[in-house]
Amino acid sequence: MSGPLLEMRGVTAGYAQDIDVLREISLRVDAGQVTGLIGLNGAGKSTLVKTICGFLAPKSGSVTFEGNDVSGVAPHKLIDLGICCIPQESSLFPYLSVEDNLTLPLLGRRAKFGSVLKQRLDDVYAQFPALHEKRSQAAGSLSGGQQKQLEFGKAWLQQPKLCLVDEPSIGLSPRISEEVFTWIEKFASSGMGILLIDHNVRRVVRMSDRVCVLSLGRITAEGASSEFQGDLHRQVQEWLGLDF
Amino acid sequence: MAVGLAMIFGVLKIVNFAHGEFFMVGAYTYVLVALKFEVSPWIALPCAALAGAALGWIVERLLMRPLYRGYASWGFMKDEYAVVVTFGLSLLLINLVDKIVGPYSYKGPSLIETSRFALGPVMLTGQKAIAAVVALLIMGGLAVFLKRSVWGKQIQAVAQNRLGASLAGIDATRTTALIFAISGMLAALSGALLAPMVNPSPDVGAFPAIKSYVIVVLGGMGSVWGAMLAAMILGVSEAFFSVYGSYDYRDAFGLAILVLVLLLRPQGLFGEKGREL
Amino acid sequence: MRIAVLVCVVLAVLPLVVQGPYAQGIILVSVYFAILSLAWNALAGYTGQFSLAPAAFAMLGGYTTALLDFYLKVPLFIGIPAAIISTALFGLVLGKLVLRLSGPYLSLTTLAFAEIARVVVGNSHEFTRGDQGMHVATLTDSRLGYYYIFLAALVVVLVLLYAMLRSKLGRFMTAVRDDPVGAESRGINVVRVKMIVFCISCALCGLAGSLYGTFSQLVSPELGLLQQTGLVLSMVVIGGMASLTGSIVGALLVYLGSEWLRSFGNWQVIVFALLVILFARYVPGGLWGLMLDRLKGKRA
Amino acid sequence: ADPPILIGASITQSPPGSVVQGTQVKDGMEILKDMVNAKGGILGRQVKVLYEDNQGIPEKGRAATEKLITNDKVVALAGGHQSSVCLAEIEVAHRYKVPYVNTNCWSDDVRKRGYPEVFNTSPYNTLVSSSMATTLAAMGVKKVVAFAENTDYGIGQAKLTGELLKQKAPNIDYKYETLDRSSKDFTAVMLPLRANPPDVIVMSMLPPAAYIVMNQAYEQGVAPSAKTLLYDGGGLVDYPDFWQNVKEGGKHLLSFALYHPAMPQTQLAKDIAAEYKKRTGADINRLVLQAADSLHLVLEGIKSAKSTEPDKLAQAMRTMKFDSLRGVSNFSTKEGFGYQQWLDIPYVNYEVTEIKQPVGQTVMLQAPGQKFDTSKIVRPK
Amino acid sequence: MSLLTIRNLSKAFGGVAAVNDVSFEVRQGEILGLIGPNGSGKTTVLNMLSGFLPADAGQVTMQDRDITSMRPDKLAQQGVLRMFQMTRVFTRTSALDNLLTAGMARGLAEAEAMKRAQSLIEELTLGPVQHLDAGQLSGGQRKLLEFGMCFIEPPVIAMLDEPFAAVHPVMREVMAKFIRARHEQGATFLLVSHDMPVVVDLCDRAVCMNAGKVIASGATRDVLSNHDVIEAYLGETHAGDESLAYGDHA
Ligand SMILES: Nc1ncnc2c1ncn2[C@@H]1O[C@H](COP(=O)(O)OP(=O)(O)OP(=O)(O)O)[C@@H](O)[C@H]1O
Ligand SMILES: Nc1ncnc2c1ncn2[C@@H]1O[C@H](COP(=O)(O)OP(=O)(O)OP(=O)(O)O)[C@@H](O)[C@H]1O
Ligand SMILES: [Mg+2]
Ligand SMILES: [Mg+2]
Repeated sequence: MSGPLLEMRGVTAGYAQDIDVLREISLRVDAGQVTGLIGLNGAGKSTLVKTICGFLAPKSGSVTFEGNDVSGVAPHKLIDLGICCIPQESSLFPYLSVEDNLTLPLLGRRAKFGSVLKQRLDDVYAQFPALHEKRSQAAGSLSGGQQKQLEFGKAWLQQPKLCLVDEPSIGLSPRISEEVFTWIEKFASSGMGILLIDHNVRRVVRMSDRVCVLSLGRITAEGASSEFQGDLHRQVQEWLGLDF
Repeated sequence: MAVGLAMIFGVLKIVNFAHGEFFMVGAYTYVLVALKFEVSPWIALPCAALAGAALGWIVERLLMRPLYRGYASWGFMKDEYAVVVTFGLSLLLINLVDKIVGPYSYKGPSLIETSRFALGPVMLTGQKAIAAVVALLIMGGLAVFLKRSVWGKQIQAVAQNRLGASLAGIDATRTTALIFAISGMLAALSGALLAPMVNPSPDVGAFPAIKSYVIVVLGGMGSVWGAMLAAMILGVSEAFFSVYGSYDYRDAFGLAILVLVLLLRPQGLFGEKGREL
Repeated sequence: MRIAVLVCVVLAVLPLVVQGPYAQGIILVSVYFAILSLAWNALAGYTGQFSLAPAAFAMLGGYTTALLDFYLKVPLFIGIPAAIISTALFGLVLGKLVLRLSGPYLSLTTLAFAEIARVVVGNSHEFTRGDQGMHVATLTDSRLGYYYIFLAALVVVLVLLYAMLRSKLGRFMTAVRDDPVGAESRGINVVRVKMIVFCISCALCGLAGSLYGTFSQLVSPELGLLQQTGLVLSMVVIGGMASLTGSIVGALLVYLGSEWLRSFGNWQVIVFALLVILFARYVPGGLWGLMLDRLKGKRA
Repeated sequence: ADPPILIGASITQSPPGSVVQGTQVKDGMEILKDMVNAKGGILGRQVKVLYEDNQGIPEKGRAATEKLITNDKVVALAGGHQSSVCLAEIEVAHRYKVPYVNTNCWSDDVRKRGYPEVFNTSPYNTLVSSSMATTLAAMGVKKVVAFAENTDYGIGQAKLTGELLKQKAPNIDYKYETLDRSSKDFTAVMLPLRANPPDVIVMSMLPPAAYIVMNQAYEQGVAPSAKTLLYDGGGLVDYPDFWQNVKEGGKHLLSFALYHPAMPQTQLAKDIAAEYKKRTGADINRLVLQAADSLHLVLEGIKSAKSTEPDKLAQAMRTMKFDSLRGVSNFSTKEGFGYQQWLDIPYVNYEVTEIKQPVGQTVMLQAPGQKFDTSKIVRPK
Repeated sequence: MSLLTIRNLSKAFGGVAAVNDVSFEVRQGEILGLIGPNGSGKTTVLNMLSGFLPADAGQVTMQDRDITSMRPDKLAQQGVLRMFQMTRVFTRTSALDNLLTAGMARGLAEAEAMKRAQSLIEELTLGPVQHLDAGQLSGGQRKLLEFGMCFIEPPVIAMLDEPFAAVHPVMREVMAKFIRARHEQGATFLLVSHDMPVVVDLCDRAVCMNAGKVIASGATRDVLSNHDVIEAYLGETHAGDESLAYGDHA
């Protein structure tokens, strides 16, 4: 495939009129690759995801997906384009059952997903037995980690072209978290583009094809992950402009 | 009526002061369509429903939008905003109808022209019986719609997590408008069904609205079945109380029931209590 | 707060300019609403407890004074404090019942209470003379005298609330509003905070209602109409939630505005309703929010 | 030219009060005012009536009255049509010593305050109750139930009727039920009556609640029935929306009424009726006439005092020879319910026997000044 | 010496035993790790210990006083503080005022609370956002803020539910340092975390739960090398993985 799957060019965005959280961001995600995004707390990573998803309108710059401008597209249309987002905060419906949570995005689009629904649902349940066990319970009653698993299940069912993953490992037990990352790699190798945000720098570097460092709303370093080997600790601190 | 309210309120957690006026608009539409155009009341009934739905839709379009602006970023639902806007709306609708249609009340034509008949100790008119049947059908249909259909689930999803709903590909805005339209429709329908009995006048909505609020709380927010059961309990016990107790204070009696229930079950009869921690 | 003081000062000298009992009377009534707005704002804006019964408590306050005056010939200097105490007690009992509820449950239960209170007062003909209302003695026949009595009450309420908000309680109130569970986990006795604020708010409404009753020499169940509550809410929202100044300014603006709209004659209420809707729709942060934005804009 | 004479009217023009009444009051006053102005006005000045909306809320009435007096400087007030509002307004009128003509506040309390500024051309509860009690006594019934709405009007009238019945016919078993006028379902009250029907049910209720009660009484088979008659004391048939709200249930309604075409009319009253018909297409009723009459009183007072000074005006109204539209005059000065009240306001009793029957064609049971004729009552089958 | 003794604690939700007959103790002045797979009941235990959830059965004593069904605010007054897995801050209040409120709720005078709040803001690098409403903070910033709120007045025991989640490693170290410092001053900690390196680094002892039951407890290393724990929780790759997120740190 030629050209990037997702490309941001010179995007400036923010919540208030006068304060820009993101400044002049340029970033690309290619199909079949994992692009890692790291940065301190409050650097603007989640804001970046929200901008891609259309929750925030960029003040300048453009976001293109498969060559089409998507900067003004409403969030609910993304699923049809093939973009899926696992946000940092919860995207679950606490009073609906686990199964409804999983299938709801697809039910409205039966034409597109109807045939594969059952199969994929079984896949998810096989992957996360806890969800199978609690499939008719309200999603809100799940434990923190189970909820995160559910978010992943949702993404799996959709099998999008691009998946934005904001801090997937939060609250997951080491074993599950390992499995989730394996999944992500599997997704990528099957041709999906992934934007991965996580605080586990070492793992992000290990998994990603490219890594971007976000600091105070700007991309301060970017490159193939091979450039990021070695003494990450020092390097990261340098990029971030911290001296401890 | 209460069920419509249960929707808007349970689902969106928006206090709609103007719900009673949706009721009033429905009742008036029914009466005026039936009387002025001299069509069968069976045609006027859907007209009323339509009017209610349209009104709900418009209200949402024009007035409710700012409520969820910025929900992506921990937007705070401004319930006070909704209260005030719907308060203004309620005033507006009452007075507009008062000025346009006139302050006079009208008795709506009955759906069927059988006169009264006895059913046990109570006399019923055909109208009452029909109204009850239609209402039950609608409520049952609605409950099934909410629980089973995709739309119903989408409605619930939007109510529970707007951000999540958008990400799940649900057009939250359209769904909200839909909720308002349905709830407006229900209120209008109940207005129309009751029009032959309550003789609509511009401020006819106030009392049923308050009753519905009590019912909604009693039944448990957002629970359609709860609302139905609560309506029944309240109706029966109030009637019982006014016959054997004091008629004057039967509303106070209704409150006493409410308080009792809430003391035992703060989430209402059928309300679910979610995990909070 | 500085603006609130300014407003009070302006109100204090206003009678020099605005003469005639009618105009002064209007301002006086808007001061009544300002007190109600402040009381409700403390409860809803700062503590997050969305009561829909402020007008009902004003009515109860008014009736306390009126009943004491009517049956026991209790002088007003006892009758008015008695109204404060009785509404506080009512608030205590109601609060015990409803403050365990949250969000819309609370609103609706207080709404039901308000309606029931009104119906009971209106239906107890033997005792309260029903919807005809009760005649109340008056503090003074001088309009100007009353004007300053109300103004003094407003200042007292304002100072009280200001002090309250500045104190520990004030911080706890906002904490309870933002996240009751979080507040509890930090060691705040949420129920007590709610209770105290609820009682104070009710008592202030009671005071306002009682003063008002003696001013108009009449208390009637209409004091507790839901519409009145709606009016108070509009005032607070239009002024700006969680702002004392906003409440006062909102009350003055809305009430004076609605009087001014009398020139629309027949269409007065409609125009008023439209304005309320438009205002809330386009200035959702309230006047206070608008002003803050302006100030910020200038600084930036 | 001289500035117009200003007269204030605080009436209900928007809910929750009775807009129906407010509209009729305004119509009546406007018609008379226009007629007077067309003839050159009073004392060479035009007359202007300033209306304020009180929404039927006493407090609003109080504020409106105060505005009219102190801001607009009206010379007198007229038009009050709801007792609770009147009671608040007369306080203001009394304080500023401005004449206040009560158009339609029936509560005796308005008179009992004994304010010399307040003139009552309105019917009063004692009149209605005592007439109804007399009728009931004449009918020789045994058991009477009254439906009283939970307002001062309803309960006041029902109580008074009870007291007067005790004097006039102590053997009648009388009780009253208070009904909430905002309620929509009165089945609970009807049920016991079905098991144990009274001879007469007295209605002390106003629309729209009254309509609902009547419909439900009919639906439940309580009244009007062969056994039980319905007797109204609130002038329900006069309301323009009566027949569009009450169908079968209105047939055989006995009615105490303050207007009937058969009553003697002054020429002016006839003119007003014609004009009213022209303007609204409806037949005139008693409230429109009462409203015109109260304005008429003020204007005649000004004429007679040759002044708009409040105290002179009041003095003139109290003492002058005045021809009312309804042929009554002379205020009583007795304290109590009759204070500054036209005591002998004419009334009739009639029975409606057909749906949508014009008042003129109803069965006259008691012509003005005559005795009630029980033999004319037509009972439903 | 035992500070907190938990005996036979149980809690079921609609027939499902989330916590099933759990007993362990937290010793005075230690940092105890509470670990276990997702849904094993850790948060539920914390909810019961901090008074937010009534226990179905069992008993909790603090220095021989029964605190089983004490109200959360009473417990907090006595220095039993907690952090939530899903952050709970006062969203419409500025970050600084959040800390102030927390301080005053513990009975500090305003001036003193202010002083400490400012120094906490400093230490947690929240300076640039201290005047933003807490609802506008990023996920990690909010975690840090809530962390700070527990420490404005030294806790007797702090129960931290996933304090490091969503926090950048640099800040994790700051937090860890902070915990150690308070630990040295005598505070006791009950730490729930899935971040094994930190658990190893900080905790003296650990308790591992699975499906509502305690399956292992003892010295941290022993627990982590326990066969059941590896099977249920860590998974093979993680066994013995003790490096911090940067890798080359240790
Ligand atoms: N709703 C909002 N209004 C104003 N400012 C906001 C809002 N949400 C976030 N911010 C600010 O924007 C900046 C970036 O936040 P963002 O959530 O994107 O950070 P992040 O990189 O995802 O951090 P973390 O790793 O902690 O999740 C922060 O400084 C935050 O205070
Ligand atoms: N309110 C509730 N209603 C129903 N089930 C609940 C409720 N709270 C907890 N549970 C269930 O109890 C179990 C334990 O949940 P808990 O939150 O304590 O797990 P946890 O150990 O904290 O997991 P995690 O590491 O994922 O946060 C879960 O299976 C959960 O679904
Ligand atoms: Mg983030
Ligand atoms: Mg947990």
